[in-house]
Amino acid sequence: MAVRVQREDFDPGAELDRFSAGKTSVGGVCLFVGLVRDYAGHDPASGAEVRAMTLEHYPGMTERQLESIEAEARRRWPLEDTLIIHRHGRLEPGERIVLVAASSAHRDAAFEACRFLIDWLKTKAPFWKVEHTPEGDAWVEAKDSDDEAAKRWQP
Amino acid sequence: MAVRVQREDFDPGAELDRFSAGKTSVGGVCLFVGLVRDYAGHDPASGAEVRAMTLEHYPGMTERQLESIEAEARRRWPLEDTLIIHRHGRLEPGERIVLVAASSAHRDAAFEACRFLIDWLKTKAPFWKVEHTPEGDAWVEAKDSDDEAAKRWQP
Amino acid sequence: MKVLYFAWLKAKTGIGEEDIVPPADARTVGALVDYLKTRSPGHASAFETLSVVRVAVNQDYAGLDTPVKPGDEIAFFPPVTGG
Amino acid sequence: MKVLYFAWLKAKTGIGEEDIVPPADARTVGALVDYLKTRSPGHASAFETLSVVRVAVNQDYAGLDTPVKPGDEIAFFPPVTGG
Repeated sequence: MAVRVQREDFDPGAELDRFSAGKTSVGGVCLFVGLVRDYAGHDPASGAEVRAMTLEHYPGMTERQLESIEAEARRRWPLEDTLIIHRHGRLEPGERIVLVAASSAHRDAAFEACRFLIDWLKTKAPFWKVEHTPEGDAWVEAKDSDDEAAKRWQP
Repeated sequence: MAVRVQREDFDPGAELDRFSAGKTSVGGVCLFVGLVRDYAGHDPASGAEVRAMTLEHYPGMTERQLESIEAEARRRWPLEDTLIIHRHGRLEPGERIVLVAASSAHRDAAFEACRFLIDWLKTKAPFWKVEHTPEGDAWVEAKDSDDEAAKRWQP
Repeated sequence: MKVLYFAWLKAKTGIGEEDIVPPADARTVGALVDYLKTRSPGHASAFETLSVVRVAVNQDYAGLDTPVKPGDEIAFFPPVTGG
Repeated sequence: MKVLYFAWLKAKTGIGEEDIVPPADARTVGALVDYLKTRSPGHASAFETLSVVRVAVNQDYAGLDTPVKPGDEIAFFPPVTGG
């Protein structure tokens, strides 16, 4: 159970190994890694070219929110372990932004919890992206689809 | 897009890196790793102690089935890449058995496809587990819950 | 009272963080916003459309009715876009 | 015709793979199974409960009605338990 908010990159393989190392009751680990795309919006054909983005966050509240999201996942599913890593600062296309992972005796719980972590993070964790495009900088707008995804998890 | 059936272990981190390397249109990668548990059945309290297991498979048909499962996932979701690795032979508790992964521009498709890959693999790929316990060897029986999980994906 | 601004609210106010002493009757987030809007044209512009402004009081999500008091940390920011 | 057995069907028949020449009228999987059961007590035991036996013809899943012919590869095995 851990939350890390950091500027530096992380190593998903090493994190995954740490999850399973020495734990013989874990049946499955589900892991999601989010990456920077090189276009704005949903559609590469219409979206502006993204040369880089900068992620701003609210130090203190961000960690609190991520810890609360993680705790909620562990209340809802029988998990062996959970992990959230989120970067801030300037990132270029192809770079890792976020990792969420959940391990459990059974794959159902691992998948559901992993999905829950990223869905809730996207609507609750105080991060904001500004995209650097040839036309200038633009703050990314929150997506209705993220709100919809998060709603599925309302108690 | 790749399928590997092998006796040797694999490196999830290296596989994950290969997924995203140089691909700036991937927004997310979902990966699931299945591991050997040290107890038989669903419940650690009632299940026999598993000291090891041996995975038998049907060389030729196994690869065919995995390729067909992978192709089906790529028909159903807009995926950037997919990967299935499944081991055979003798494995001890804590060892990796299987890896499935899917990458896409958006997390929805990556999660759904990854779940589909493991659900279909569990009911369609010709692998059989025999568990080595202090009471002797026992062939693992197919689980109704796996059939139920696979049914969700029937067209 | 510490007030923080993030993302485009920081750009519009031109301020990341300010220590203020609001009027004694500003006892809710809503009343505080009414006061903050008077501090500069940038503040007024930042709070022009409240439907796209989120607020946290002492690092927990809050609403316009949430009480505020001296010593609190109040943060204003747009809907989040991390992940 | 090549016949393969996996998992406990292999244990019960005592055979992993056998080349057989079934009777000319064994033109479906079902008819082939009827013949195979006569080959040994182990075969008879392996095919005792057909509801827990799966079959593939030339590495594709098949049923009792699926036609078989000389040169085919027929495999019998329990429901799969990989992953």
